[in-house]
Amino acid sequence: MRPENYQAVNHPPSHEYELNFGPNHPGIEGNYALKVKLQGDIVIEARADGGYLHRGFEKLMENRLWIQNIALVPRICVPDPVPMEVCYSLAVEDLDDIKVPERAQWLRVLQLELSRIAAHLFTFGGHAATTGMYTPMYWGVTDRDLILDLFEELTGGRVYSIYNLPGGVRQDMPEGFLQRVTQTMDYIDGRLKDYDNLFFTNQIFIRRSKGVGVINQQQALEWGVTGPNLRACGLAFDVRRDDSYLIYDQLDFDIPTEDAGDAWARTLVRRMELVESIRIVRQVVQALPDIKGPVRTPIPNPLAWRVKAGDSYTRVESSKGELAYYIVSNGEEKPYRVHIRGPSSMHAVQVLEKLSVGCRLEDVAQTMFSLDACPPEVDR
Amino acid sequence: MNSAQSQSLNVLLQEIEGIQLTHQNQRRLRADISADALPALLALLRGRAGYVHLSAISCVDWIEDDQFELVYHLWSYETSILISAHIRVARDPGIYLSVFDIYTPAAFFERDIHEMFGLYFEGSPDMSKFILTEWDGPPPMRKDFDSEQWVMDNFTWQDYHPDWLKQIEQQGGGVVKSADSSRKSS
Amino acid sequence: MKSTDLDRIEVNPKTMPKRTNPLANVFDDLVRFCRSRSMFMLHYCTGCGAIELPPAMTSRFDMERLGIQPMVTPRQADILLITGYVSIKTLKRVILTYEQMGSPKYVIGICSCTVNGGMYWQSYATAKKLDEYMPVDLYIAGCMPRPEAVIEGLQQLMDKIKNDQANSWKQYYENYDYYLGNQQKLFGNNWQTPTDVIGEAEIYRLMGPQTLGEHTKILQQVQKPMEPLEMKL
Amino acid sequence: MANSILLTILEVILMPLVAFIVGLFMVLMMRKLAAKLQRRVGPPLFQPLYDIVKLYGKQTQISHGLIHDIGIIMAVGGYVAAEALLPVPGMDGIAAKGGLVTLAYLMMVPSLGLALGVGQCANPNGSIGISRALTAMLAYDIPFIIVIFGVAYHFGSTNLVSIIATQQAEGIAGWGISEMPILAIAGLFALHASLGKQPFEIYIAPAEIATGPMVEMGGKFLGGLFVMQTFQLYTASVLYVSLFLGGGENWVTFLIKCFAVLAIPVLIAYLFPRYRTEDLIRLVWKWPVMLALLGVAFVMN
Repeated sequence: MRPENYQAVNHPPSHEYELNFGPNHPGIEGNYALKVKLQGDIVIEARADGGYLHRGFEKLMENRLWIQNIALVPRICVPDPVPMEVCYSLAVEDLDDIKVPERAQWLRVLQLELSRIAAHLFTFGGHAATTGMYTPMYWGVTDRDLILDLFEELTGGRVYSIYNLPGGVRQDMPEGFLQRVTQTMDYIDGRLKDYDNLFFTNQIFIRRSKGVGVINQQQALEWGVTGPNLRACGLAFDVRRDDSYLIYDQLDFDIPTEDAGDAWARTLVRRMELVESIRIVRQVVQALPDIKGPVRTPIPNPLAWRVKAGDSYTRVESSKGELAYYIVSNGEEKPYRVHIRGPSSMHAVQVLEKLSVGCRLEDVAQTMFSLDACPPEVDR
Repeated sequence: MNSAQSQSLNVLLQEIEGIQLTHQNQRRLRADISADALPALLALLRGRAGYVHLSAISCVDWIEDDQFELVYHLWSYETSILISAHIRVARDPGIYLSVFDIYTPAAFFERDIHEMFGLYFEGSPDMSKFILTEWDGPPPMRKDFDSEQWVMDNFTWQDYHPDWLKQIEQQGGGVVKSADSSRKSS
Repeated sequence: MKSTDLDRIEVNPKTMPKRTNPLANVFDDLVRFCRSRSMFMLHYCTGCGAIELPPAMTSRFDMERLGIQPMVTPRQADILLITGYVSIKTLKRVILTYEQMGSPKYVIGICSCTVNGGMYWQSYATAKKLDEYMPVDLYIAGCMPRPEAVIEGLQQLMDKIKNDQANSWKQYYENYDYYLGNQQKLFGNNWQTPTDVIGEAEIYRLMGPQTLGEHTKILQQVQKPMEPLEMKL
Repeated sequence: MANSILLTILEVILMPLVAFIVGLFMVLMMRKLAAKLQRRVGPPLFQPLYDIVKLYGKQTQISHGLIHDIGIIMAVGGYVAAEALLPVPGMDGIAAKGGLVTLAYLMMVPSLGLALGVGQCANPNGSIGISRALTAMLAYDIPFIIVIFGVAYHFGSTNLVSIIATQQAEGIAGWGISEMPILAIAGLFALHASLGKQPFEIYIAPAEIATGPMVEMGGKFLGGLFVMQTFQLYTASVLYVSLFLGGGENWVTFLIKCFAVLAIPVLIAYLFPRYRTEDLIRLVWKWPVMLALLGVAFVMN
């Protein structure tokens, strides 16, 4: 947790003071707060304070129709909304035994992976900005915009697409879309070299981020760390492969891992996942023209749709980690209970509190951004 | 998973008394047990079956049965089967045991359930509020809390009625006002 | 906060001293022009809309070419961007932030949720109408508005500032009783902020007929005078 | 005699004004270069001026006390005084009477003034920021003083006017940079560190301490800091040009040199993150100090 070049100094306790990170602070992702107690430059106690983004989603969803909730779910995680829609749709399909046409599954994977690329570009831009390097942020957000353009063409929405419904996707893709996906992927592939030169091989950045917020594999399993943060500790686990959904078992992709478990490793894992996601997108682009058929299984009249009673726990891999929905239906027009297990709910509260202790004041923001915590998921 | 693993898991789980197992699909296993047996089940799963990952704890308010249902979703990186352990706790005193000593992530979920449902977990390290620190109403996720009524009591709505809309309304058109009954939450 | 004897304050607005400088209007125009061309914004990421601000700020749409820059603390900022629904917990912080900004200050409500609650109208956790709690200069509706819309909205605000129409910050002083009343209704009667709004209104001659009223009386009763900061060595 | 005194007074008034205008364009250049690196358009031509006028035109000024006000005046005043000691083409001001040592002292005044002003704000972020700023000043002042000593030793004078005259007499070969290349490199390091740009931007650090010293500054206080920044850029680059690049023969070459010198740290700044505090001190006390001492050794033999 401490940088290698740190030497402990024993300050008298009168040097303790408190500092608030957030809720409105550039070193905090979104609207979230971290209260830290410092001794000199070293954090000795950290306490997360959430709820600034609380909307009561779980309550709202109990009060709305199954189909109305589709418009609600992407709002739960703003930087990476697509897995939310897909996960909800998968859960409802699981409850109501709806079979999804194959073409719809491929389209979902296409959208999921594009969303992952967008989210990762956003994340390491943010991580760079916490260390004072703003150029990767400007580049990353701009390159992410190209993917949002693809979303807009495919779904009509830039960020919230509301494209996945229980039963499939809303509409087929427009003419020539795959060609433009390939173009964008080629462009981002080419830009990765620039990012490497500017950011991932930047000696000062490596010095800043190595040894910050170290989680070892034992702790990661103990604390319930998931997603890229878990893979940065050396455990190759990915819901896409090990608890496979959609058509991920037909795709060829690797699960990149790193062993160090620090902020640097976490960012590097995201960088490598970007390449894997581009690979998946290319495979989907190649396969999609051969898969014919409808993109949606018709569902009953959505305004009077009663989903079969039962419960379902559905997981997908979002860009932040393991995302899960627990949905209980009692055969009514509205869900009886929806529980959302946001991937960040572990990272942003317990893990962040633990990692911050012993961390330098300079590295608190970096720790949070390297964990890729997404506060709206925590608060729901 | 292979069938041998599944078999050994089934054998292992039979050690718990009164357990009911349902295979929902290849990777989902539902276990219904009594509330008293849950800590033993979790200790068994963590100690001997490699279930190191507590994915989530969900709470469902069955107000008609006057019970809370707690669902512990456990995942093993080795067998790749997700076990959901369902228990029922009486709604009235609303107290249950914390499993924090078995699974660290339980602390967050228990804290969350405590503030949303008012179910207290004995032995959990931190039962203070996290999200609703400035909320003094009842636990909002309980079924008997009517969110919409609370909103109607506390807020007013923007009255947007521009001239062009008035003109349209004079000609017989306009915004179709939905009946209040359809707004009401069930 | 210095304790003010509220009853002694004249309710009628004092007239500004007569301006004798013949160039005063020219200076005013110049300052207004500069205000419109240099806007430091504090974007409080209260909700979803915050995600469309980075694209609007960064290379593709580049707000800086219009003189709009993000700033970090309320003291430095001119515009408060409320980007989306405000939960009640956030609303308290938003009001604190707003009161700490230096006038003239402008508030932009982005997303439908700031107008009327948006799709969270049923939610027990979010405040519905932002302009009940603070004066809003401009709303940018949409869920969420695109970066082009955000920039278009900011340009409209620039025009308003140039034409001396964006004076909502004066309303907060002049109608403080109304805003305070709504805040007290939501947060309880013990609500108070560290900023002495009435005192500021007095100093800057912005007392209106609605500045003082029943709600400020409640505030005066519950208000604890702020103690000077202890300087410890 | 009376004429020359009047002329000097006029120059002393004019030089800070010139510095302010040139400094505004330096700020603009800095922001434009950053924009180009970040693939965007950047601010319009008069943006720095708009910012300053707007900040002074704010109607409520939130002051935290007398020292807060005086601190900002010290910060700007230190640089205004320093401008009168920096000779520009056609105007020497009181440079011949002041000399390098006075200038070095005056350049420290702004940081101290800022420290006083921020101290009264009683904002922890500001206090941390200002302690970092003073730490950074402690770091870069050592190579800076060594460089100044070396240059003064080489030219046998602490008088900037005569240093410039000596350099200009011999053409490019006589410039400080060709006679003392090692010192010039060390000087560039110190210049970059004194500007407080990445990787030496430890005391602004928005993500860590919310812009540090600026955290409680609004209205005219922030305006004062913006004015200070224009002077800071101007002073640093003009001093470097005077010491190593032969000063200005005329205004065209002078401005070209100043802007070119400034472009180097600015271009570096936007490609790097910031150091940790102790890394900064370690770096600045190691390489620039070693280079400067080596340069001095070459100069002295």
